[in-house]
Amino acid sequence: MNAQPSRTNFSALRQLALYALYVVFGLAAVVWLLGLAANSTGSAVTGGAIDAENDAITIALRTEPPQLDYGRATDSSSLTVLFHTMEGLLTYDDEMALIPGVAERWEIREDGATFWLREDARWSNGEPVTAHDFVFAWRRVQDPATASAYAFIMYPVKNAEAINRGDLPRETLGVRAVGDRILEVEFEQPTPYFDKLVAFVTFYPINEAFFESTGGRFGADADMLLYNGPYLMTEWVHSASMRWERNPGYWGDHKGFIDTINVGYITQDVNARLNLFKDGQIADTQLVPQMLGEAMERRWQIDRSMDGTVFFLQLNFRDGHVTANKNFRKALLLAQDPVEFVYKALKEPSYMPAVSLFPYWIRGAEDYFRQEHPPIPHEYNVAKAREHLELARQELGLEEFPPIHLLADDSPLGSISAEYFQAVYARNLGLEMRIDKQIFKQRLAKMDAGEFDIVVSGWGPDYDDALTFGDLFSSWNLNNRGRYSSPEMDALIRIAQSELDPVRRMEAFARIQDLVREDVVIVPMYERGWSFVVDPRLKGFKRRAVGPEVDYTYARIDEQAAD
Amino acid sequence: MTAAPLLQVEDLHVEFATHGGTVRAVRGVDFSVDSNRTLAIVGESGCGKSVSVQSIMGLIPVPPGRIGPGSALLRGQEILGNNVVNGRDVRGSEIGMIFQDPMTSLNPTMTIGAQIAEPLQVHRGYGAGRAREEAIRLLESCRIPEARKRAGQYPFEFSGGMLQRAMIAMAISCKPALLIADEPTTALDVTIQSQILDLMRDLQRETGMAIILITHDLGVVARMADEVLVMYAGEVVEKGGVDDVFYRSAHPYTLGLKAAMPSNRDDSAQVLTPIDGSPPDLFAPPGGCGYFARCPYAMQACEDNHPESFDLHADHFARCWLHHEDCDVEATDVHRTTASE
Amino acid sequence: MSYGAADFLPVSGQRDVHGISRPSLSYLQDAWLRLKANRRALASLYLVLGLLFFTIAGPWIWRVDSAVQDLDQISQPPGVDRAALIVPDYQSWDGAGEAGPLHVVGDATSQSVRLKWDALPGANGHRVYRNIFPVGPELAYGMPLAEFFDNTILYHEDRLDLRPGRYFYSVVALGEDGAVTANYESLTVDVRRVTTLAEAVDRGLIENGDQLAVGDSIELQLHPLGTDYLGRDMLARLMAGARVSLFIGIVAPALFVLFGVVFGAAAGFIGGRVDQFMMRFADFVVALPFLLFMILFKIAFGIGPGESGVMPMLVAMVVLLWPATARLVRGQILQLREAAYVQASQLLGARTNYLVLRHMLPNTLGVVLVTLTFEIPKAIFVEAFLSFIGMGVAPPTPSWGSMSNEGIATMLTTPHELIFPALFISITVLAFNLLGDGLRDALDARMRNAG
Amino acid sequence: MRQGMAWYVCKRLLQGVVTVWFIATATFFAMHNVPGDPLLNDRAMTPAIRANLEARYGLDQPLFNQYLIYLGNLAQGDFGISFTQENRQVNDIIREHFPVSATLGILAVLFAAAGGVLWGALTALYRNRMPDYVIMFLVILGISVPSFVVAALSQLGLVTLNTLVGRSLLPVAGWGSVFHMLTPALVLGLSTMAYLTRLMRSSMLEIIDSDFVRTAKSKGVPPALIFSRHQLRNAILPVVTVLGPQIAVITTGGFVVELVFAIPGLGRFFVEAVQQLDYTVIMGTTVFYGAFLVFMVIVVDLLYGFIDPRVRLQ
Repeated sequence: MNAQPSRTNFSALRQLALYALYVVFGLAAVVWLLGLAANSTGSAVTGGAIDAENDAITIALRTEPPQLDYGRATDSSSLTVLFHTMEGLLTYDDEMALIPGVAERWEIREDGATFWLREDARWSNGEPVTAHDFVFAWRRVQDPATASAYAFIMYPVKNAEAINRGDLPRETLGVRAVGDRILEVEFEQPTPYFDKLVAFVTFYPINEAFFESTGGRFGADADMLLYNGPYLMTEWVHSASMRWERNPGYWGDHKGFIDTINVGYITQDVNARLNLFKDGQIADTQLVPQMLGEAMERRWQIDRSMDGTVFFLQLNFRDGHVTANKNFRKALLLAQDPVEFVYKALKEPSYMPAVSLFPYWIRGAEDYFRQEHPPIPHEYNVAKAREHLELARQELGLEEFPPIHLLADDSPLGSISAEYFQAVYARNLGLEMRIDKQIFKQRLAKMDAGEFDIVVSGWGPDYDDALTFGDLFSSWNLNNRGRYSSPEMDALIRIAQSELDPVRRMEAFARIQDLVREDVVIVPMYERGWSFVVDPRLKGFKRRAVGPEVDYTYARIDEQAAD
Repeated sequence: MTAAPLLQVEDLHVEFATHGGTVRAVRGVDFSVDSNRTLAIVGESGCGKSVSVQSIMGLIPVPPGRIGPGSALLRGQEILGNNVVNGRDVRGSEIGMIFQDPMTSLNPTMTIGAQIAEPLQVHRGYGAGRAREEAIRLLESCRIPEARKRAGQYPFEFSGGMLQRAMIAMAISCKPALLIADEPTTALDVTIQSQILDLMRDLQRETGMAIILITHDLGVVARMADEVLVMYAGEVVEKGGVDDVFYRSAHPYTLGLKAAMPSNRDDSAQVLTPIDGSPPDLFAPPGGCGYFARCPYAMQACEDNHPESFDLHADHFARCWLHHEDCDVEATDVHRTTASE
Repeated sequence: MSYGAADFLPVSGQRDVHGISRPSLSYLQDAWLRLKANRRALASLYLVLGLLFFTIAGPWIWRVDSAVQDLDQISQPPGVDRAALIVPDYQSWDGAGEAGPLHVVGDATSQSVRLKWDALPGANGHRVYRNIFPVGPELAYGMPLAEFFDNTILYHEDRLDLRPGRYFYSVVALGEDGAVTANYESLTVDVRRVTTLAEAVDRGLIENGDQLAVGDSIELQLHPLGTDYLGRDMLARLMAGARVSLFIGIVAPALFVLFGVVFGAAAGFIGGRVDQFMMRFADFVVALPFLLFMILFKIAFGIGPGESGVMPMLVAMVVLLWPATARLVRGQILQLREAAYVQASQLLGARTNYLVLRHMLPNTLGVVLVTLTFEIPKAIFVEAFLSFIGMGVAPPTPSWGSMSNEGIATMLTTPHELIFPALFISITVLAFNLLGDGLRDALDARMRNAG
Repeated sequence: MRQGMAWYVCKRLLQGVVTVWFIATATFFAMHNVPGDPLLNDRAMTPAIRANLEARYGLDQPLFNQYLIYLGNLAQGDFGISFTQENRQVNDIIREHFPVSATLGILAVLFAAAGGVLWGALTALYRNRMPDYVIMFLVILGISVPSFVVAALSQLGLVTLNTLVGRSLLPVAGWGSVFHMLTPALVLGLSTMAYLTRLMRSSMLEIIDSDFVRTAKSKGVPPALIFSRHQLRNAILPVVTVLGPQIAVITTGGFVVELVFAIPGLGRFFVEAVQQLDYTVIMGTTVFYGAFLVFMVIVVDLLYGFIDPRVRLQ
């Protein structure tokens, strides 16, 4: 009607204020009621990051462990939980060296292996861990009905693959219990690295009676598992929280020092985790490059570790892809500089520019593998790259190169990598790259189907042996998604798989390392690492390259460190 | 005995401040009304009829409205501006009011009964139950059948005529001395109109209240009014008893109104003559007669000189230069007083 | 005052008819006038036009490729010094140089800082740190750049995101178990911004290498709004992002509103069983949980190599969002069918097409226009939301949503990467909201008397 | 009357069931058209392993059979087992995590409704004056900043606040107590609150000058009573109509807040499930949310009748 201010209606305001008061009270009541309800769906964590009084710490996990049925688990989050609560025949110490677990000693022969189990290994219900538990667990992994995605890791055991295919009954698996405390394993072929394999979760034991009692929900909840590791999981609110308590029945005294580890938060959001750390709610957190400036300003003691994974551009060798041409691949390798990529584009101090398929921490016969067999240094040479590109153009009889399909996942790093290499190859080689960004499973489907020229990918270790990287490009390895195939490579991998002499075996790996470089099977990008910060009162916390991502089994609270 | 009239309004002024400037909607209106009497205020839309009574009722939002100078005395006490006399709000208790559109003038989310009971609770301090019983009685007295059931219903369940009855019931719930009816029948069809008017007449007879009836329908005026006030452009141009104004119309505008009104007396080829032009812009009221531009008898004086109010005879006034003693313009249909009587 | 007889002479001839004489206006003219009177709406209209100008004409004025990476100026806030010294091309370094306590070999430049040191007493290896503060009593050395687990390597070349300014390098001795000790050596280093001739040519700063020589100074590229995490020009990216965000924001609503109008008008006009069936179908679509299906459709349609993913987003929005408009238009049509003038027109023998086109659709135009204006901000938000959960446009295509999402990570260190795209989203959303308010007030007859 | 009501409710519920079937079908076929494969993993699978997995999830059946099985299970309220969390029933996931989303959603809607009505009424009372301008500016700000930016900023604000105070006044993230809910719920409800404030303001302005308010004044009803009985109640009606759909939108749209504040709600599951192509979880959550939405709309329609007498008796 008009734009003139109207006279304030004070009684209406008073009335409004009264209503506001009602509403505030009403809301408070509702909030209180909802709070009661929420207790059962979350975790009321108290005590903050470090609770020295109760010898407890609070941490955050990145993701909810999707699968604690360790016969089928595959992901790092589940591995982390299982590493703290379970123990296999062998396990790792804080220096990442293999140490006895349930087995107190072992022997690996050309045709098999024997494990002598310790007497005092106990399940959390008090029963001893026996050789039968391993036999049951391993047979179950290969049983087609179990549908274990990681069944392949056990294929070195006799008949495993045939059982998994459904061709043989599960009882024919080459493993048997000699009494309660001796486990005999028969190999399909010599497997010198078998000791390293059995540290993996797929080889963990299962108490058969307990398994039957879970009615198909084995591993689904905290009480749907029996534990034999340094910690017991006493509480698991899905996607919200967990509580790990020191296992009083654990046989050793070399790990598991803190009484209670609360997984107070489960979130992928690095910013949320950083904020929780800043707020004193969690004991450690990862720092992504953008956070380092603030971390320095806050005078935190920043730490770093290697993650174990190597990232590279995997090239497609299938017919019809320009990447099948060796000169083209050489051009790709020469025209980029991983140093610039890591230090300028990714800006991550804990990452190392990659020069080889094998990460630097892999052990050789005596020393680090790469100390014994240094890889050929990378050469960044645009002029030479262009020469190779011209050769490739002539060999392929092309006027112009078609657009190159660069497949990448939807993670932030995947995007940055794709964008960086797109720009680099456009600048240095004049190539047009088309980025094909796909969600995880779609990227995998395209990799399997070979619908890519170049794919941004990475490979992390399953076990602490060069072979976990070394057999990647055998012609029969399904993870060789570029379908690289060379008789020399296959022969070398056969040696690496079965050679018992460590020196000769490492020589084979060295040749594999060079062959990958000569044939340009991959364009190495970086070895992933972590920058992170830990509450100064928490000592002995480890981040690992193999096995679990984080390891609190050697951690202790040191109150002196508090200022 | 000449006691003070029930309501005496003198020199009422109302203005509205808007973006375009100040609208001087009512400019010096005087009138009075007594118990048992009905005063009709007629005029075109926008002539200030409603604004005048709404200002008396305190329904003009201030700002943008501005009231004054002037006074409105209810039983000799000033109600203009605050509407509170002896600590009691006269609205709803001393003066009741009904509006043009009953459909929108009732709260759609309250029952009819509750809305009628509201003034009783506010002014008389009745409890809910007693107020409700009284509301039902009022509905009955306003000739609403099944009053008890109807009281529990919502406005949308009522027809227009029924709603207007309910409005009346609400307006008279506190037995006011004055009922203001702002075009009460405009939105209703003819048969309902007459029922409503009958109802008002009957109620007046029963309670002796005064009625101010605002309308532009001269038929309604003829039927209801004792006195008539003709307003034009925020001013009273003619005022007098109903017969005076109707049969001895002393202002060209009143004549124009009459000419534009259909009459049911002779239904032969009746020619309705509309008044040409439109009322003056009240942002800047003319210095002279507001009707100058439309008046068939416009004279030189009318353009710049504001007409005085001429007292024709007993309580019959007209604001027109034609009644000036020096004026001898031929205007046969205008009732000239001093000359003939 | 007294009056004479002359005053009472009749006025003859034309009198100035005193009245309100407003020209009669068509509905749209009327609406336009009303909109013009609404200052907020008018301002927002100019804002919208400005945004369109920015999007369409911007790239013609600011001719910088949004995909070009200027790795010398990464995450650069606006308005920093761009002077750089020209140095020779980078040569790799194998640790050559004099031995001695921690020192810099050669010049400390933004290209590289070469550190060399003697083994610290009792060290089993070293860790190299870089900090922006001197090491204090809390022994916060800064960020670890590299570590060496034996004493064979006593040098490190730092090339990590070097910016001009002062750095504090520390070399810390590692203990027996590889843990960091309190035994360290520190060095203050001032880094200069440099570039090479080859890079300068590459970036188009100079025509060829002869124009300047090593040791000369040069101004690096200007980035008025700074650069992003890969050194790309923010202004150019904002313009490119505007194309995506506004394209989705305007085209998607335009399409689904259009489809809704056609669907709703058809249903409303045909009426009967067909109407029932059509509206039931619309009800189904309305019942689909929007965001969930948006995500689902987005991945179901997929993105091929080199595609930005705008099209699937567009299709998904159109498929999911048309029913609201359809319902609205149908309601209007049903009302209009009963309107007297339409029935009159029908009686006069107007054909159906004519009825719909001449009478019905123009009268729903106002409502549709208002709906459209309010849907635009929503569509822009949906795009931003999808970017947030990693299902937005594919790189390297920028959009305001994906840029803000990337900017959140660097909120504290380089806020300009978040502020600019977020500001553009906010301004756009604000402008369309205010414009919508203004349009509604201008077009809605019911509102003609209000505020 | 009573019988009519029962029939009406029955009809609405029946329609709801059909709608849910439509949603289920749309989801199923959209899902199975998605390129990619839920069974794939980082480590390639041998054909044997793959065959085992396919058999486990019934993916070895023809698509139409899968659809029928899926519908059959759905009719029994069984959403199947998750692909990624292989030991958990989708039913369990929904049962455990929906209450979290719902709690957050309800609180957000309450905040939004309470705030929207109060602010809206206040701005209307102070129309075109300072408080009106200030509140409307904030409201516009609330609707023009993307929610993830608001969420991230408010979390940063919490950290800063706690640092300043020197102790954890309000939790930064997580779930489990009343205090965990306040900030996320406010952030979640913010845009709705802004929307409702605008709605309330305009409906209040319409009412302030309405005929029946004038009538009430003419009756001498005191201003406070006019405000509460005549203005507020009528002005709230349009707010209530949009509240129902808003509840559903908020409850299903909590992804951003759940991600940023590490809240174990169902929205987060959905996003993760989509990234993992977890068929059963995607279908389960979509159908469940769809059904919830349909149900909410019915409930609100029925409730609305009790608030607005005009609707009740038609």
